[in-house]
Amino acid sequence: MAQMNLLQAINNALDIAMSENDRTLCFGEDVGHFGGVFRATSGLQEKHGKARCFNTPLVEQGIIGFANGLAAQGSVPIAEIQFADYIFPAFDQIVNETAKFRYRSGNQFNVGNLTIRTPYGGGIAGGLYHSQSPEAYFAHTPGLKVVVPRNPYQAKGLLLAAIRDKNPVIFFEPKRLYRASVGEVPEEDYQLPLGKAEVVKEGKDITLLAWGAQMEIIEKAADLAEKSGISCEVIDLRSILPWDVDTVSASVIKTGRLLINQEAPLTNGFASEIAATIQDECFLHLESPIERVCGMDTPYPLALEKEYVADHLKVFEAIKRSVNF
Amino acid sequence: MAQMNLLQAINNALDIAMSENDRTLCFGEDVGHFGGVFRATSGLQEKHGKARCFNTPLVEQGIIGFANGLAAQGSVPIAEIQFADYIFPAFDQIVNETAKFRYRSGNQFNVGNLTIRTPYGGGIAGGLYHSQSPEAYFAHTPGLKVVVPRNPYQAKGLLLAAIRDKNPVIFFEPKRLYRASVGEVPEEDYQLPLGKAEVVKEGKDITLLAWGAQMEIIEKAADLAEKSGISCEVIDLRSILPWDVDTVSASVIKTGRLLINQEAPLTNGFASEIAATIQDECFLHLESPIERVCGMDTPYPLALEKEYVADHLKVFEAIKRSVNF
Amino acid sequence: MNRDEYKQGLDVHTPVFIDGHSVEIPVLKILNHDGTVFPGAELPEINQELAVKIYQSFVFHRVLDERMVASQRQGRLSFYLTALGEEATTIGGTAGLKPQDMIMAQYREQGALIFRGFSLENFMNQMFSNEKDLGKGRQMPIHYGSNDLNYMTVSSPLATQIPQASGYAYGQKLQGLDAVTLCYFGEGAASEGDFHAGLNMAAVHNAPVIFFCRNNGYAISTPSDEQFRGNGIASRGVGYGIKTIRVDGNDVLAVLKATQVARDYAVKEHKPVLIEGMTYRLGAHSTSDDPTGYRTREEEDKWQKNDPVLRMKKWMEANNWWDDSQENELKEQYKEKILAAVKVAEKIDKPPVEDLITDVYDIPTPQLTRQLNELKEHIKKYPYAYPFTAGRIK
Amino acid sequence: MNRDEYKQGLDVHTPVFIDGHSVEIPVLKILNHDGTVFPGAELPEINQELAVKIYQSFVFHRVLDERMVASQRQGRLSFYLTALGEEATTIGGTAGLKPQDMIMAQYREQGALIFRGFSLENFMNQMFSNEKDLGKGRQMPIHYGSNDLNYMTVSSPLATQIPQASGYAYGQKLQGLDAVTLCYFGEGAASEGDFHAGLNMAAVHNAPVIFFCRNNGYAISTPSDEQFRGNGIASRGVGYGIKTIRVDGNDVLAVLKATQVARDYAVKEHKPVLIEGMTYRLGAHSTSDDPTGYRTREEEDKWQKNDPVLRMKKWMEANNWWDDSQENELKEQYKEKILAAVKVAEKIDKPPVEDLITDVYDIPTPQLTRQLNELKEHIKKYPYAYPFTAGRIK
Ligand SMILES: Cc1ncc(C[n+]2csc(CCOP(=O)(O)OP(=O)(O)O)c2C)c(N)n1
Ligand SMILES: Cc1ncc(C[n+]2csc(CCOP(=O)(O)OP(=O)(O)O)c2C)c(N)n1
Ligand SMILES: [Mg+2]
Ligand SMILES: [Mg+2]
Repeated sequence: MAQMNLLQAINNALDIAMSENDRTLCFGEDVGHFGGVFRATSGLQEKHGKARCFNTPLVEQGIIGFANGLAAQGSVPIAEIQFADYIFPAFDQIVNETAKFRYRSGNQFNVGNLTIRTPYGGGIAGGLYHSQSPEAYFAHTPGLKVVVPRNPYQAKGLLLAAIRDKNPVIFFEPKRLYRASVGEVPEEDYQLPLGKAEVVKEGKDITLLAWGAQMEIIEKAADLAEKSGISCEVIDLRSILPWDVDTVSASVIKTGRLLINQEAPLTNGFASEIAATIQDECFLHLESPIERVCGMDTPYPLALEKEYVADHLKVFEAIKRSVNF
Repeated sequence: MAQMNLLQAINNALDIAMSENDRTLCFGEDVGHFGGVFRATSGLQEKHGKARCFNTPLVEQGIIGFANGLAAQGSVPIAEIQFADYIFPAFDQIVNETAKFRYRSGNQFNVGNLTIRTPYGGGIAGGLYHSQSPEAYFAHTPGLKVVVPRNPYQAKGLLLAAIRDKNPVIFFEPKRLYRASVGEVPEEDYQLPLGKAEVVKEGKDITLLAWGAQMEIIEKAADLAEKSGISCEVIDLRSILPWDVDTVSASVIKTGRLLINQEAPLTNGFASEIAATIQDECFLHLESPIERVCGMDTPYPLALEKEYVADHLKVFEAIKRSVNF
Repeated sequence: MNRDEYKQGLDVHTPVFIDGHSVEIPVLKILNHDGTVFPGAELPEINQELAVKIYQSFVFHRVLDERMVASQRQGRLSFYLTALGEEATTIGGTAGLKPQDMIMAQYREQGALIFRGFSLENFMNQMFSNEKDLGKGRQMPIHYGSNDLNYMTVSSPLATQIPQASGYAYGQKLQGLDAVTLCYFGEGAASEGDFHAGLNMAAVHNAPVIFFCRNNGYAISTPSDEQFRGNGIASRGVGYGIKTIRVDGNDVLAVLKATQVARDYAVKEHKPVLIEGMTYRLGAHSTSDDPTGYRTREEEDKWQKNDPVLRMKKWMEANNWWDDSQENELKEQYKEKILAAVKVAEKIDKPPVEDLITDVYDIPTPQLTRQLNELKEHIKKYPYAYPFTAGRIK
Repeated sequence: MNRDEYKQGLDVHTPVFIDGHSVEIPVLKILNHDGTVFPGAELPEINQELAVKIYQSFVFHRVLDERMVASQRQGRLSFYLTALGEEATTIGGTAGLKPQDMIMAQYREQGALIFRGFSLENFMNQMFSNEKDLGKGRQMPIHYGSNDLNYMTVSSPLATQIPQASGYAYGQKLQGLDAVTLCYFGEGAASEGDFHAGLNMAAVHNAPVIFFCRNNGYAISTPSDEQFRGNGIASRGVGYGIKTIRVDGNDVLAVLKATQVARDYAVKEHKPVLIEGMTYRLGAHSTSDDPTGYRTREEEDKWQKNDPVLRMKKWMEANNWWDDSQENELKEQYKEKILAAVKVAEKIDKPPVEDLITDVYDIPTPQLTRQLNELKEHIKKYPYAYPFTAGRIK
């Protein structure tokens, strides 16, 4: 075990992946010598060579197109998009190509080896173009897997699983936790399962569900609620696609209430899918409407970031609303 | 009044818009002399000149980028994307630029004059790349309006409203109805409101909600249900963004049941948003879970299209499930 | 190119603009219209066996295109797309490769598959999207793919294969393979952002990819002068620092030569090459299109006279490698085989209902399995509504 | 270019490749390093008044950059980005325009705004995202915009403004205005698909747009030889059939001349022009960056000696239009003004909470109004948690 921050955990996972398989590559804008603008790929070029860890030209559609080709060829590309806000020029390559590659060829070809890493989310005074949480845009796309870790331990285990998974995975990294989140991480190799949520804390009055950086928000709100005598079950969804309906349903059947906290804007975010599914799965068990505490339906602001975000106080209010319904 | 099919209604709306304002332009791949691969812009170049109705190079990100610039300049661009399946290369221009243009500039600049027209949907043996219904990808994007007409009358009135609206609008045209849907359409100018759903048929046992080409599916299912003694209220959502929560809620409060039918895959489609909102708005009125009858979570198939689609029989079964819950 | 290098351009003190005229682009021609070889021309590596194989591929291609258009007209097939007039770009290009080279095509490159020996059954099963289709009946007709033949499954979104080809080739290089990737695309598709991305990335990362632009003058109804204003597509290669060659795309020997030389260079130098084949789409864009609305008969006639197949035939005849009776016999034979294959393929079952959910992921997710099970229950209730699959559901 | 025209290239019968060396790109230079004009050089239209205005803009730019970096280091400002070393491309380029010309910039073009007279208050209010910011405090520092000055609000996603500029210019042309659009971008951004889209569309649709590439050698840490392998960005203009000129980007008179000539051409011929300004990003990419990790001191020193401001100063002094005492006085004056303005701006309130939902649409939707009302109720419950707005909610 070692103390690592989230960036170090990711760097460590990448290093393990590149060491075990010389067909594994890391690339993206400024990823090479510089080690990425957040330094997630720091040291990898020196250790694994310029051919396997390199800068690309500034063209996201090219990065993912190139990565799709490499994956189809049998290499194991790990492509970085510098900010999740800049993943959209690659949207066609991801949604029309990556996601449909295996299906359209009748499994003659696939890009299952592909992993796309990208820092997402707000809280860093980044304004509308350095703060987005675009997971829902990908969640409507069969063929992709989408994963979001909440801390260094999760990040390493989930990233290694993503790299080795035989399907393309988009791995969203909560950038406001890159250095802020520090924890014990095994130095050796391990994996955490994709498609499985984790019950982080058991409780009985209400289920609180989130993913990535919002986990600390709902944990904080749960603490507040406990002080008011409300017992919260806290779940980290971890995988957005495919998502773990069973774990969430089981919890809601137990608690009778569900609150979903999401950083992205409310409308058609992934919280919508969860609410739609759970109202169906748990209809007779729900004692109050499923609460969605989300970003507002606007671009991510700068000066008024504090007001905008789905913070622990808004979650706490919603918990009370739900319990007192 | 004249008999028009959906294409003629659109062509007529475009002609009216171009005639009333000489800063209105229509362009896209093959849109000029040829009149578009579906012939929606037929005759417009001859009538309004090559400068205002023209072919563009084959580059969707360029078409929308160019259109954004024109709109910011004060022109009124109506850009065509040849198939909605090919809108993704323009995703960044739409989601990061079009949608955020006014907001980010503090209303110093805007692209409110922009309209994007594109044929969407299946049922034409088009397989995974000529059948997609991507409205949900845009519904998560504040700043856009998203509209889907169900027939020629609606198409003309909504398209004229979209062109004149001071916000960017994506106008999805149900291509399987282009020639199949024929109806009476006023030859003169008229508009239908954006953001407003329409109750197409009143009923009392269950609310059936859809948009675009799926309207004929739920109407057919409603007929089947009526024969089994189930009275259906049928609503055309018409606008996906912003959507008319009030009309839908009022109906569900009355009927106690809601079924949403959507052509796109289930997970994180727009039906999810509706279900999530309505379970909250109408919690105490719902007598059964909100049903979503949608495409399967796969790319759109070819040979097995019939099996895949959210047809009237699947809707009918879900109606019975809901009523007998 | 290093920054200091390109900065050492001539200094000028009054404004001098460069433009399309600043670059002269020669056109490689080997075979004259009369079937003779141009004086001084360097022949590609070709012997009688290869020549006959190429020519037979031409004949098969023409018969296949002709028969499938007829089938479409008869309502047996939903869609087809011919490559009439530009067969030399695909057959000649593929003949210049080795079997282990990957081909990533746009959609009008059935010639490449024909040359590589894609079976008639495979063609038919794809077009009739039956359960024997290698692609499991999921894509529209003509979206072929073959892992065995190193021909990447075609995908409709244009130009997406271009940066993919760069990545594929980079992977081949890293593995140290004696293999390149050849990437076909139209002059229309070259307007997409992915073209820019793919060529630049290949140049920067030294990927052994041959970019082959079929410049056939049209993108559906859009003529190339409404597509771009540069000197064709070749002039762009200069901007990427990619070795570039323009060939007469209706001269199969020129195409073959260019591809052979390009392959050599790409493998040895680990660098990309751009080939622009100048040709003409003699037919409609597809069976959904009618070109009389956007171009003249005269223009078509002019190109009709520039037939790549006829040109090669004259050369073959001059070599005594081919004659009319051989040709007629072969045509009849192909025609019969194709007709028979159509009849077989259209009767083969659609894929089983399970194939709705396979290959979305390596293993279906729980959600997909549940959706499939619900669908099967539903089909059992309404078997008449789902005739293709109802009888086969257990 | 018409298809028949470009097909009339030379016929060759053995493979001839073209590449980066096939196009010679002259570099326009007017002012020598010693401040003398090159013999035979054609001066731009410039008089003492314009020269002084340009030079004063230089001085202001340097002081502003220097002061704002200091403010960022002091923790008063979250982010800043200098244009040290490449001021001639933005100030010289803007000086070659008319006020009605639209400028669509990338982000490192504060020089253009300075030249056009964006007020110090406007700069500060934007950087401190207070309620007087024209952009309502929604974007990170340096994302300026001014409707009054025809300077399009900057947006972070790179290259998106390039096809937009083509569209904007096309609209200007259709309206018959005496106006062009000038579009700035970096050599890194030129790798994006939007670059390809924008240049090609401008060429095909004859849009009067001046594309101005600031080739400053780096995109964050990525040197230009890992960005592309062609002969700079100018060599691409040829491929689009766009008139192209390369200038010494540190020679303000050359930049001015090129822009004046380009504007003339664009307005008269309704056609695009591409200018490549060869320069160097002397500072870090931004205050979040430290270039010592990816480039050498020697390289920086070399370019330090090629200072565009110093070069112009020598010319100004030779003309007796400027001297050191003027300069020192001006610098002091600017410094004081800027310090004072920082102090004012940082004390101005954040925008009101209502501005969270305005300008998403022309009129807030019912959903947005509801979300705002809920937020206000919430803030009233927890005023201490939202100190910027709590006090101002009614
Ligand atoms: C991204 C995308 N946009 C639009 C289309 C529709 N489309 C199909 S073929 C075609 C024309 C392609 O022309 P070109 O690349 O010259 O190839 P050719 O048909 O001449 O072989 C168009 C616009 C598409 N398939 N993909
Ligand atoms: C689409 C997109 N991708 C990535 C980024 C992150 N980014 C910001 S600036 C920059 C480098 C730009 O380099 P260049 O265009 O040469 O301009 P310069 O900074 O040299 O002025 C990058 C990669 C971005 N803003 N937008
Ligand atoms: Mg073509
Ligand atoms: Mg740069």
